[in-house]
Amino acid sequence: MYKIKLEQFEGPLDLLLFFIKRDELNIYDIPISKITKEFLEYVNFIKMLDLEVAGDFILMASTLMHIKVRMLLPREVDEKGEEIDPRAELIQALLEYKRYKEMSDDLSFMESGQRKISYRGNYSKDVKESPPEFEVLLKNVTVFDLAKAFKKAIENLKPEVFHEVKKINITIDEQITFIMNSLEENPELHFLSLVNEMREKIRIVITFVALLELTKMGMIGLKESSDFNDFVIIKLNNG
Amino acid sequence: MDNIYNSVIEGLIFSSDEPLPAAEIIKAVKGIDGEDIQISADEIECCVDELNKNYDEKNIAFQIVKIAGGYLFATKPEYAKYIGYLSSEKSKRRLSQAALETLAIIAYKQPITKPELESIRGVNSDYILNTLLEKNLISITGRAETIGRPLLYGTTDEFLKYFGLNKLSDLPKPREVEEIMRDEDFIEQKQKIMMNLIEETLENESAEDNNDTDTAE
Amino acid sequence: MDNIYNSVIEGLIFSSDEPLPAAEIIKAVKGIDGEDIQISADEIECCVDELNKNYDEKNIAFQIVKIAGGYLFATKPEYAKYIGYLSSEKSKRRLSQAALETLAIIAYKQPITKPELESIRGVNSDYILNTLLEKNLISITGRAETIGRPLLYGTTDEFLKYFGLNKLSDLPKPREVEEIMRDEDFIEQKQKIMMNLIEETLENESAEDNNDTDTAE
Repeated sequence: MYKIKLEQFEGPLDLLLFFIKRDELNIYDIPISKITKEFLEYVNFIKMLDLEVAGDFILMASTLMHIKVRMLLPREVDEKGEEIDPRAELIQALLEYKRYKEMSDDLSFMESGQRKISYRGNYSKDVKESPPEFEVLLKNVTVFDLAKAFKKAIENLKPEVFHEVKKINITIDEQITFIMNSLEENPELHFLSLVNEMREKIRIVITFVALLELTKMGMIGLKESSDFNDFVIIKLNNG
Repeated sequence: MDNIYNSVIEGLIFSSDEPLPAAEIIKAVKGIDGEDIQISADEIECCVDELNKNYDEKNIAFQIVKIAGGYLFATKPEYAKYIGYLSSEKSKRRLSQAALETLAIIAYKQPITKPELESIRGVNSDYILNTLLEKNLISITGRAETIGRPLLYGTTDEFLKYFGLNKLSDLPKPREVEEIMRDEDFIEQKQKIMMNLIEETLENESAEDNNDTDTAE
Repeated sequence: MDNIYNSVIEGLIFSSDEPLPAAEIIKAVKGIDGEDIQISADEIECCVDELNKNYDEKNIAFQIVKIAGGYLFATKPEYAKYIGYLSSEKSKRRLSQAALETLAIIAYKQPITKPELESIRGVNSDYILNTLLEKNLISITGRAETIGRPLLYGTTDEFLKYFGLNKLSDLPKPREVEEIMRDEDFIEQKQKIMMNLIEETLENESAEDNNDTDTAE
């Protein structure tokens, strides 16, 4: 087996194209058993490295095995009575993918060209005489712009200080249950009293995340407290 | 100094974000073509004068000006009114950006108070709120039960009509927005925000504890 | 259109920090000098060509490029190394293979849903979509009318600017599947396969011939 670097391939189709090119295979007549065998070896190899990436490869491996089995069976026929090659869909997918992979080379080339040019700096220093009359115009905005604006606004809350995040042993779900149970007893809860008993910082954090989840689900509402370091949690009925 | 550096100097000043000091130009030229290239601040000054003479002769709309920090390009003042016309158009657009952001927060968080809104936006929002009220895209829906009983804002039917929505629940779900944002970076940031909030709370608490102890003594 | 507008157009483009569409130039000119001024997009195009010719003759380090549907001043590539030496901007990382591949698919198939994209790429594409949204190279353009009404993605003006394109149709055309079949790689392979087959056949035939001769003798 060839030594293959994991990051070399963008996905299972990319890997198959590599096998096809390397072994000078005819894309219209892929030797399914041979390629499946090699593909599986590769999948076993990456499974050890990166489970998340492996998922897509495992899916393709099962497709290949399925094709392999169908190759052994009598050919199905389409409505015109012609034999269906079990590999047809795969071939189509490979060709389609190859088109765009080639185009990404064009884009890469254009990217290099663009990196050689710069746009003008310090526009802001230009002399401007601007009349100060404003008119709000929400021209051509869609609900998706609205959603995007919301996302951005929330993102702008990023703080500058960084902390290390340690492994979490309690779950948000547990804390959701905890909060809802607490609210059963007392429909208006102060955040600080809720977390009063908690000794580990991480438990408080998870509780806070759980609160946000519940707010998002509309199960609870949050409101200001007279103490600026605290806030009040209210049970809502529409949840 | 070779005359070929005229264009290099021109290009460097053009693309610099800040006024570009002669020392920086010298650094770039020597950095690329070698330390033994002869190029001085005076020569650069000469070269800039020559470039400007050139622009004048050709009636070009911009020139290089020397300000405290170095050289920079500027459009000649006679074109300011045209530029100003477009830039005021642009500030209108910026304003509508602010309006969009405010509207988005109100739509998703309603009913919401002005302090809540401002704490998310990080800026005073009086002007925008008034404009949106005027345009009838939002309205006052009541008062919060909290101290000071601040006004609550929500969106109007006009808002729904404006965005072609039948009802509020037709807005893209926060879950979908969440999905868009669910890159690792964001989750990490979110966790960091929480950590900070909690730490501040804890710090304040322990500070209070200490105070208590102090007075007790 | 009066020739004096050459410099106005030059000044306007020069002071704009984003590609300036001809319509904006017309708006500024009419906004300042009156609606009855005759000025068209074609005339502006001519004027820009003239300006660029001028810059070339004078060996000016920058020129006007037509990008993302507007005009923008940009340096000529030959000064890249000097400018790159000073600016950190250019040391920005290039897009990954995965990002380019995804952009290629979105650019040609837009508007496209995530499932469609993923079925072409054969891999989960959440992370890469987020990165591209972050970089503002793509945006959400609406919702498909299909089941689940998935979000649709398309490229942005920033995408055009990033790749130096004026409009989407300036992208190199994707080759048709039939063309890929005619791809040298594949032709070569096919020929080899044919050759092998022919050779095998010939070998077998001549082997048989020999056998025949043998038996004939």
